[in-house]
Amino acid sequence: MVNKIKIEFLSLSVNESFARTAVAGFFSELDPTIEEIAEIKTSVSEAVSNAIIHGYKNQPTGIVTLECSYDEERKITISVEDTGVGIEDIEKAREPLFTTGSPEERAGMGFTVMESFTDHVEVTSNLGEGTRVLMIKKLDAGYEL
Amino acid sequence: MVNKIKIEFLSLSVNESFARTAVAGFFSELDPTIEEIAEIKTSVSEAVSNAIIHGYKNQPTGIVTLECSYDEERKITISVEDTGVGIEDIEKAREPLFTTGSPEERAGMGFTVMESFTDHVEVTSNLGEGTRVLMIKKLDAGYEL
Amino acid sequence: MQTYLDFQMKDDVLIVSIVGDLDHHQATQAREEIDRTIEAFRSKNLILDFSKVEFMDSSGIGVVMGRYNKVKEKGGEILIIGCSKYVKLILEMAGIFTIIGCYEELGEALEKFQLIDEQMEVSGNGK
Amino acid sequence: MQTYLDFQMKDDVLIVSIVGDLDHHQATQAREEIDRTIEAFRSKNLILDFSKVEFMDSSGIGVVMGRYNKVKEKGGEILIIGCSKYVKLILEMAGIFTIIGCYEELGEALEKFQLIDEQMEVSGNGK
Ligand SMILES: Nc1ncnc2c1ncn2[C@@H]1O[C@H](COP(=O)(O)OP(=O)(O)O)[C@@H](O)[C@H]1O
Ligand SMILES: Nc1ncnc2c1ncn2[C@@H]1O[C@H](COP(=O)(O)OP(=O)(O)O)[C@@H](O)[C@H]1O
Repeated sequence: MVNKIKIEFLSLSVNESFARTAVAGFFSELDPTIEEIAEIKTSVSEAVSNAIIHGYKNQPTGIVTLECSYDEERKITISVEDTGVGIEDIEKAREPLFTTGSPEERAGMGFTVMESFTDHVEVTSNLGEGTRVLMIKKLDAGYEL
Repeated sequence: MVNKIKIEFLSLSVNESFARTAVAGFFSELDPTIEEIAEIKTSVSEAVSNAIIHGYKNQPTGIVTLECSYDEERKITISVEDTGVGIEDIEKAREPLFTTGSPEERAGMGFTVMESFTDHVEVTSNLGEGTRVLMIKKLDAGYEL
Repeated sequence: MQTYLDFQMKDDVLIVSIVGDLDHHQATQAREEIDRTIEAFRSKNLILDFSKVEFMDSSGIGVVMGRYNKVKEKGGEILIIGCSKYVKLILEMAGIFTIIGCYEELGEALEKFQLIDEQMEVSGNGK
Repeated sequence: MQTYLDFQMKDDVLIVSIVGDLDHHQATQAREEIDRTIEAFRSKNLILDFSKVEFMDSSGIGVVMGRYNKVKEKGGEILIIGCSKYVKLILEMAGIFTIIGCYEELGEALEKFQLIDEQMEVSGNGK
């Protein structure tokens, strides 16, 4: 683990864009491609929105914990954690188009997006205790090699 | 306190720019002026550099804790904390041009910059325990009033 | 960072340009504002312009689908223009393009609407 | 985000343009690179161009002061150009402008160097 950060913020939807900006700022040292930055920002946005919308049911008093790291091999990890309601059936939750949110608003595609934009998505959750989504992605070697 | 965040990161100098970016991202919701953004970023940069250079003596294993908040009156607070060596004489440390760093590198102007770019700077420190710098700044009302 | 909507009427088509970030936070506001404007202008047809979207996550899918349902209810049509590679990718994941047409330029979308109108007149639905 | 230096020789003046952010992290590298280049080009006079600096904190003061000492040691002169309002403010706090001249444009600084050279020749120091 070459570098790591931990960010805690209130479960306010306005902090979704803060989370994206902060994470992009942290990984910018690795000089990622524009594509990689877009994939990282989108994945963070999905996981953070889920914590706020589903985990804390839009209550603004929850704390979302975001941890990021990268190592010498340009392997990055992003963990998004809430201590909200938790997920009953993780497998089902990860299916494309599955949502417990309002179908007018949520498309049930959050996990699908995270899965396509990162190399690995790990979800751990306990009902009434909260949820943690861990994403791992290997960045392209870049020109500095 | 309308919104708040807490960021913890390793005392690596590369995280100075991350800290600035993250803080600017957090306060961007308040739509600060370009001047205010510059003042905030510079102040954060000074305090974070100090924690890394002086607090942790450039050892990369320390943890810097950055806390930010804003309220309905657009009063923002920024706290930068380390658990490093601490400051012996705070009053002296705050004097312009005073530095214990290498005079080739440090100008002793960090606290002076923080004081001119924010409304209030509070320093608490104990030798061997660490240092906390709290900055308070009231942002201009903005057009949304 | 500031996200806002730009509205424009061309014939009977309401063109909505989304400027900025379209995430969960912004989507709520965008949905309401678009629906209010559809009502106000009594517009049947809708074009969603994504060319000024700087960031979008899956919340954008809901914005598109909700507007699709709304416009279809009133017998109108909806088209999308100006998708970046990423916007396209995310909308594609949800199968949006199997039900909604997607064009590069505003001109193409407007032509398409004209074609639809002409067809309806020919088939006698235009009255 | 990437910070780098741009070097240029004009007559006997080394012009260093700092591009990007000048904080503690970047200053260490900038200091070394500038000093190495001064040695390599055996340049007496130095112009520091801040017009492409996007961010600077008090670490920038050390970069300027250190280069001032280095160049003075060798009997040379140093000038600063292209300061934004914020760069100027920070350098001013440290009293930099009481010892180092500051100009808007490269041309003005080069003219100033020519003047200095001429004065030295007149006073017989130019030999
Ligand atoms: N942090 C979380 N806490 C509780 N439930 C969650 C969380 N994240 C996801 N879920 C559940 O998984 C479902 C699918 O999530 P996702 O694929 O992101 O789609 P969407 O957010 O559009 O519903 C959600 O509707 C919700 O039921
Ligand atoms: N976080 C800290 N931990 C320990 N000492 C500090 C810290 N911050 C500041 N100091 C002390 O205060 C002095 C003045 O700080 P400052 O005005 O920022 O100038 P500079 O960083 O250029 O030395 C430093 O040289 C150092 O001795």
